[in-house]
Amino acid sequence: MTAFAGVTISWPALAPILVLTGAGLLIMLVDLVSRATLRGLLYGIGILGAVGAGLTMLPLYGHSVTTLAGAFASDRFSWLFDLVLLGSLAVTLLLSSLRRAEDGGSPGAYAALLVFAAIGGMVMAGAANLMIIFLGLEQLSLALYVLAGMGYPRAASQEAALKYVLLGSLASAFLIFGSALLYGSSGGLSLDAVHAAASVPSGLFVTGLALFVVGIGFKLALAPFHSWVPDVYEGSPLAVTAFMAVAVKAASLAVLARVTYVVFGHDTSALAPLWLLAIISMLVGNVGAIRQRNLKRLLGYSSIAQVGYMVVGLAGVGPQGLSALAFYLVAYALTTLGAFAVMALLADGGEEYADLGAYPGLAARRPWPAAAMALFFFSLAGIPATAGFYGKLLLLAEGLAAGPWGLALDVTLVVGTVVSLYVYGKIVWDMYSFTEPEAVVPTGNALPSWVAVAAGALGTLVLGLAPQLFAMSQPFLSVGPR
Amino acid sequence: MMTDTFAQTAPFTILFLPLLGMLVIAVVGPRVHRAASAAIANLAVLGAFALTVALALDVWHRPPSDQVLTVTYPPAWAAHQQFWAHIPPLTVSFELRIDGLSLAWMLIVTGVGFLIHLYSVGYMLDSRWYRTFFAYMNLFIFAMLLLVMAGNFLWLLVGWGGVGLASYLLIGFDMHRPAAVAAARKALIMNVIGDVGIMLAMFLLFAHFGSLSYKEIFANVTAAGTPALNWIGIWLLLGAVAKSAQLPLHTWLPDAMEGPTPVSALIHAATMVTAGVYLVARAHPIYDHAPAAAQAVAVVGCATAFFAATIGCVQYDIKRVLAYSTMSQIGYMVLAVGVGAYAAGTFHFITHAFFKALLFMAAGIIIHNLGGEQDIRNMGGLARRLPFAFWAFLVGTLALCGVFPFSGFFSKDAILDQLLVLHHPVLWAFGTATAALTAYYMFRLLFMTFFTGGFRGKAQTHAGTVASMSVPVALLIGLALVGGWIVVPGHDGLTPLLRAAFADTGTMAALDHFSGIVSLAALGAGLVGFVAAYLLYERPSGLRPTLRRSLQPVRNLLANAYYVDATYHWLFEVPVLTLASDIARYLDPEAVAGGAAAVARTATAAGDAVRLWEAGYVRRYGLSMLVGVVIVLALFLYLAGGTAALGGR
Amino acid sequence: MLIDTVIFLPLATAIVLLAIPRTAHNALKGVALAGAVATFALSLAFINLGTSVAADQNVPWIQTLWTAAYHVRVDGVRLFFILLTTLVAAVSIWGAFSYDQPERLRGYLCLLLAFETTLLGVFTAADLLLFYIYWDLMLIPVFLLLTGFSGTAEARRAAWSYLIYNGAGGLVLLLGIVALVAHTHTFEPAATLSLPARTAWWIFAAFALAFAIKTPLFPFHAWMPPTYTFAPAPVVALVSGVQSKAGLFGLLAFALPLFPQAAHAWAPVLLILATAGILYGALAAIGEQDVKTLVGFSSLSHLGLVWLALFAFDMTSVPAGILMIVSHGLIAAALFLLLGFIEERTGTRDLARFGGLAWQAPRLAVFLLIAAMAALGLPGLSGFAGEFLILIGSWQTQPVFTALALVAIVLASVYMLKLFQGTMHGPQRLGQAAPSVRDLRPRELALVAPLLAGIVFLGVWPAWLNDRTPSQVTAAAAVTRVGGVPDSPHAAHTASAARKAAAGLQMQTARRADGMVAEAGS
Amino acid sequence: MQIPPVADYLIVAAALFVVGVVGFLVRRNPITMLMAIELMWNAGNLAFAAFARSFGDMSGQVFVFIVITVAAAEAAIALAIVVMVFRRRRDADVDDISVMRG
Repeated sequence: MTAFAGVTISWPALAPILVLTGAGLLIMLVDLVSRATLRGLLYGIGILGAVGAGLTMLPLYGHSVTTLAGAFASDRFSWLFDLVLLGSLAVTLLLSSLRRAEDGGSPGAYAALLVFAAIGGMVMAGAANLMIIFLGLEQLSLALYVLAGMGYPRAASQEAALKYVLLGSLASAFLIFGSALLYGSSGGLSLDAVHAAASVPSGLFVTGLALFVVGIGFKLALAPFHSWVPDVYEGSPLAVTAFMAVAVKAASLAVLARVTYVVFGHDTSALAPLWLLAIISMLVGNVGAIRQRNLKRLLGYSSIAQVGYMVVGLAGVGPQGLSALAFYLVAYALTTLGAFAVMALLADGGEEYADLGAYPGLAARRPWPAAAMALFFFSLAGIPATAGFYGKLLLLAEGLAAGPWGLALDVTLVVGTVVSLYVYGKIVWDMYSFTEPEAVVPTGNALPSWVAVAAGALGTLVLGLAPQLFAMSQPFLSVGPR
Repeated sequence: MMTDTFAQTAPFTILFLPLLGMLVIAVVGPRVHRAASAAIANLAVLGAFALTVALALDVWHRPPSDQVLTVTYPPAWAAHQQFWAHIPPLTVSFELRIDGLSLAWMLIVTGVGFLIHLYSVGYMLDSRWYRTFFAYMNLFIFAMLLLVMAGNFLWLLVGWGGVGLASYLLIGFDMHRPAAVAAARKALIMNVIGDVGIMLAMFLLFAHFGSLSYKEIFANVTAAGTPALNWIGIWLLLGAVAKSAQLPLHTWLPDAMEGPTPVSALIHAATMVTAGVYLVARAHPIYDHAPAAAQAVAVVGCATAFFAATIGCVQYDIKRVLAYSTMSQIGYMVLAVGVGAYAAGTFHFITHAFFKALLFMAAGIIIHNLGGEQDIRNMGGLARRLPFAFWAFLVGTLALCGVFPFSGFFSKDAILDQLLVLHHPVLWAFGTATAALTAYYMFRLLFMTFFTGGFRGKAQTHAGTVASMSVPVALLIGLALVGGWIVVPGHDGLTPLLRAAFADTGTMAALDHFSGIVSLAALGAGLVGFVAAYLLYERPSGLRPTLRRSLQPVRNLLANAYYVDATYHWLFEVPVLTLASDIARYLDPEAVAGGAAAVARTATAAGDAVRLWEAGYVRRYGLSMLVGVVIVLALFLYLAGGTAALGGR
Repeated sequence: MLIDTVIFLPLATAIVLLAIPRTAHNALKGVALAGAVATFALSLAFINLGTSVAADQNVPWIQTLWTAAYHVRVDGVRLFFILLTTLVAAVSIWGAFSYDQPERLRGYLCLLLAFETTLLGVFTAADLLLFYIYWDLMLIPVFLLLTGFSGTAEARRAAWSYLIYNGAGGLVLLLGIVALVAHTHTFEPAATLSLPARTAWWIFAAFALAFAIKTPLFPFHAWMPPTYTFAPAPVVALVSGVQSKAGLFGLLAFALPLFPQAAHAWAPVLLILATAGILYGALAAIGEQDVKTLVGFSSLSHLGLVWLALFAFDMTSVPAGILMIVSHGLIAAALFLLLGFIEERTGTRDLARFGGLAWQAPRLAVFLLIAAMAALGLPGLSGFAGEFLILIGSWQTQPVFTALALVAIVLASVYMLKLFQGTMHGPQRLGQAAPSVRDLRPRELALVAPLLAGIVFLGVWPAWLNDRTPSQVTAAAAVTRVGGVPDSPHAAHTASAARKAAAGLQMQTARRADGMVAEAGS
Repeated sequence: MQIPPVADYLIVAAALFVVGVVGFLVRRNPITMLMAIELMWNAGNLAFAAFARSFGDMSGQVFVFIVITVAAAEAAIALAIVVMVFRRRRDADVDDISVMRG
């Protein structure tokens, strides 16, 4: 706790970001001095950085610290999301280690960008101030714009980058204008100021809020701001897609949760449009996934629906809403990363194994990857004994406590899940049905992928069978009355 | 006391001997010579018969007060544990009731049953399923014994269903003949209708008496009001009607003649089809207090007796004629028990068992020798070819027609007499008229089979009758002759035996009351029938063809059995089957499953819509975003109190 | 503990199988059968403990915003569901030996064993969360068996209707459970007197819908015909013989005791659906030409009878419902296995192409006869015992519906004879298709025999089962029962019996704090 | 001199913003679209500056500076991507860049 130019700085709260920044800089440095031979080292540094940052976060557990003149906080709204970000960063780097030279882009830039993107996400998660939110969001986005194009030998990757940057900037414009109006209506940038203004909502405030929600909704890929997701997910390199699917959502959800709880203490009636967006997302996401033939696109659509589910946790702003959301986020991260890891395992850094036409009969040829994939899909579908099931249970409970909107959200959640039974069941159905043994049997067996797959599967099962392990963090995550 | 332990154990031995026989045949049958299984079956029934005789003597030597035994199995459980059902308040134990009534039936079932078993040994020799046949026969004896020995309505129903099964199996014994299969199905389905009737009666009994046991129900039968008892009686009657082939559920019996002849003799003449009579007699305390139901019973019996006889007059299949005559005779019995002349009904059941079994066996000999020929138009002049069969058939006919001093005379006379004693002149008139018809169709049958010129058929008579077939026939000739003499004017040997069973009924008049008018009327009616048959069939004259022409419509009506079958076909069969196949073919696949499929199609279509919108055009994505912005903005403002708020601050 | 052993022994066996090479068929078969039979043998130990709680294990599990426990129990309600499961599973696994894709035999047996564990879990669960977990897990093995192990395209299509329908039902159930837990904050079926009547009404509706889909109850049976028709015989034997009872178990063990008033409010609707299903199933069966579909519709009719029994709320009909459940489990399993044998031999299920099989396969004919007669309701076999005891009870409270159900009994004789005679009797129509149909092999004989033995045993001595079914069951009826037949001794009997049951319940409640029973007794 | 009230600045900002939106939707050249987006961002800046001025509060103006900085980075990256796409395919019409769809 030192003071700098009259502003008190709590180093422990900033430590994770600093550690990670150090790792990023180190990567760039090593990349300067060494040539491609040391590719593995670069990713290793990143992973170590993530782990180190994670370690520095442990002491922060249970505390809530605000620093930088209240602009940045490390508290219940950031802690778990940061962990998810770090975890997804580590897994992404693991999977990226299979990248080959011909995949384009220098490994150093690639790894460093991933690290900085994660930092951006952590900044978002901790931001208690409109300006910091914007700052973190842009750092995350700018890095991802580039990463999306990092597979540029493939036209799809370039196209993904272009679409992402155009639409992302458009969304940012809404965020900026919305922030401006909120600032105008509340006379300050801190969320507390905005909260004060929320008590007597003026037209200015409401308009600003709407535009702000649009900006965040784009990053969350809530329908109808989701259209970029399928294309960008399909085009980007596999590992980057995995990172997008988890990290971006984690960071944006952190912002959304903080705004919901801090700005709108217990009365979320003003946020009703957000619930409507969630409902549309659950439907569009699941229905859109029905006819997909590309697994990356399919997971894109499914992520749209999954975010819709997670928003249900906020609908009631109940004391347990945050922990419900957090639990489902963790479950979602584990299963999604796991699914991408299985794809990476089969693809083995080469031709991406995203075409669903390649999956029929997989169980007979590669039983264990198929079983793992089935497990992840069952978890996404919310079949019991997986993390996804208990998460859904918590979310449904939150919804039921949230009045008519909550009930509507719950019913939609159930309907969407029924549709998703088909979506995910179809792949399992394919993998386990009789087919002529294909000529090419995916032989990928890389250790990093296996590690990621195993971690995902283990986490999914453990959280599914022993959710109380997670629930131990509930006292910290439960939000008392403001 | 030895006798009591005997009375306790004997019933179960009697009951389970035939079951044991069936099981033994089923298990070891395939491994031993076919004759062995026949022997097992016969011995089982013979043993049951011997024990029954012993038991009967034991019971009838007791004081009347002690002539009704109720034995529960296992005796030890009678107190605390129920053998069948134990769901308070409903408890049903496995109890048997032995009294004059059940003993009478048991004696006939095992006695006549044994004779027919013996007869089958020779008759079925060239059947492929020889062992199976005897197993089924034993199964039937067991079920029938259970039916008449049961001590409560539930076990009665179990036996009731068991005989239904046995009859089903034996009617369809020639399983490759579609006709036999269809006949079997018909018989079982109609019997199930009867079972449902009895079940309904039991529901009501349980509702009003909280029990299904004869003892408890009959003890305080008056506890339930007359209307309730009437309903119970009606539902029981439904069961009786189905089983005893009375109107209107009679159509299965003629078809049942598809079964082998011994089966027709045992099940569809002597024993099973009389179960309805037994049921009414057994439930007499109910009918005694249910006048309407009793009336219905009597009317049904009388109508069946008459109409069946009329149909019998124009049939050409020897076994069908006998079948209709069976229906008619059972009609007599039902009529008797309906008016309360239980002893008379029982008496007629006994004699009928003798002479009808005899007739069927004789017919069996003929069919056997004619290689399966059953149409009397292809017979004739068999008196010389098959003298034994002829004499047997003659005795049976005389007994059936109630000619003095054959057994039928006494029993039929007893019924008609009771009708007058109990003041039912109309029923009596019909009964007597039926006697005329009976004589007519029986002698018509006799003449066409054994006389009327020479043999008209092609089938050659092959190897004569084996001893195992002729011995029982000879025995039955004797029984058909003297069987009725237990009741002769001045001495009633039957009623005392039954008295105890019917102690609680008021209408148990002695059978030794004879009135000349009744007897003469009956004999006269018989004579008329005989003369008619003689003139029409033995004295070829112009009379017959003219009659044929003038009565053609009547003939058609009778030949088609009053079109009852056709009516049922169009009334029930066709609609149900059409509806069923429509459901299975269209409704279920289209409506139920189709509904689900429609939902699936809708979801898929929606999925396509989403894909169509997601066309890859950045600017379209932007547009959709913008639409979203407008919606969200509008909603936010609307919820915040509309545009008014815009001016605020 | 014994109960855990029984639940997880099949799963353990499945895991052991994974260690055996797929080509060692005899080893696979031996181990699988040994495991299944051992499970059955162990489960027999529960019988002696009669109507008292045979086994009860309660391990705290989740204690945060709500409490859930790993709470498994064997009591009178559950006992016979468990025995039925272990018996039918053992028989089905033995029946699966003749599976025609040897290279997949291992997975096939593993999934069957895993399925058994999920079933046992459902029937032992005394905690709603545990119950739901097993309830939904049942989907997976069946879905995979239909998808990957039945070979035919129809079966793979049937997998969809099975998964979507039952999955949807499961989620509705989940919603209901969550709504309940939101009030009670525990997954232990606790007293819900505080529950607003309207909420209870909705929650019961959710429960009932899920259970109606699983049973299935008309008109929620769209998944049933394809599944029963195209799944391999052993799978159908388990699905129709055992899994279809899960819904009825849910009613008996959870829905009825938890929401008696709501159950009463819903009774009219459910009674109408049940009766409609009884008749509809019977008619559809009469019109059906495919033997397996025919039997499927017949179970739709017979299980409708159980719904009638439960919602007649009669002291006699409700316990008789359990008898009917067990009886139908045995009959359906026997019928489907036998039809499976016939299909193996003749390669067809079409009644129009059968005929006269009894000439070549008399033993098969006799076995099929017994099973068909039991389904037909022949007095002396278990089918009759169940039907009769149900109807004699339901007549006392619901005479109209009972009378309609009686019509279905007549119809049953029609379709069961159509099935039996169509296959076994009449002229031999198969001709060249199956020149010589061989009779039952010893294995097939031995594996169907126990089922038939059970059918006969329960037919002549149903009291043996009823004496072991608990007073909770009767009490569940007693508390929810209103009216009855006034001014008749029966009503008196009923009332006293109800009092007795309730009294017994209070004692049990005192013996072990069990909210469910407390609710039932109060 | 007399400073116009905030409302006037807001109206101008909103107008700029709308112009930007329309520009994004009607133009097919990515570079033009980026310019439209810049317009929208700067609309935000204008609003911020106006409010900051009216509140006499610095934080709003800081936000403006940050936005400008980020905008620069944004433009750099976006242009790089456009160039990359342009290099592969001689034209840059976003409507033709729609390989991925569905």
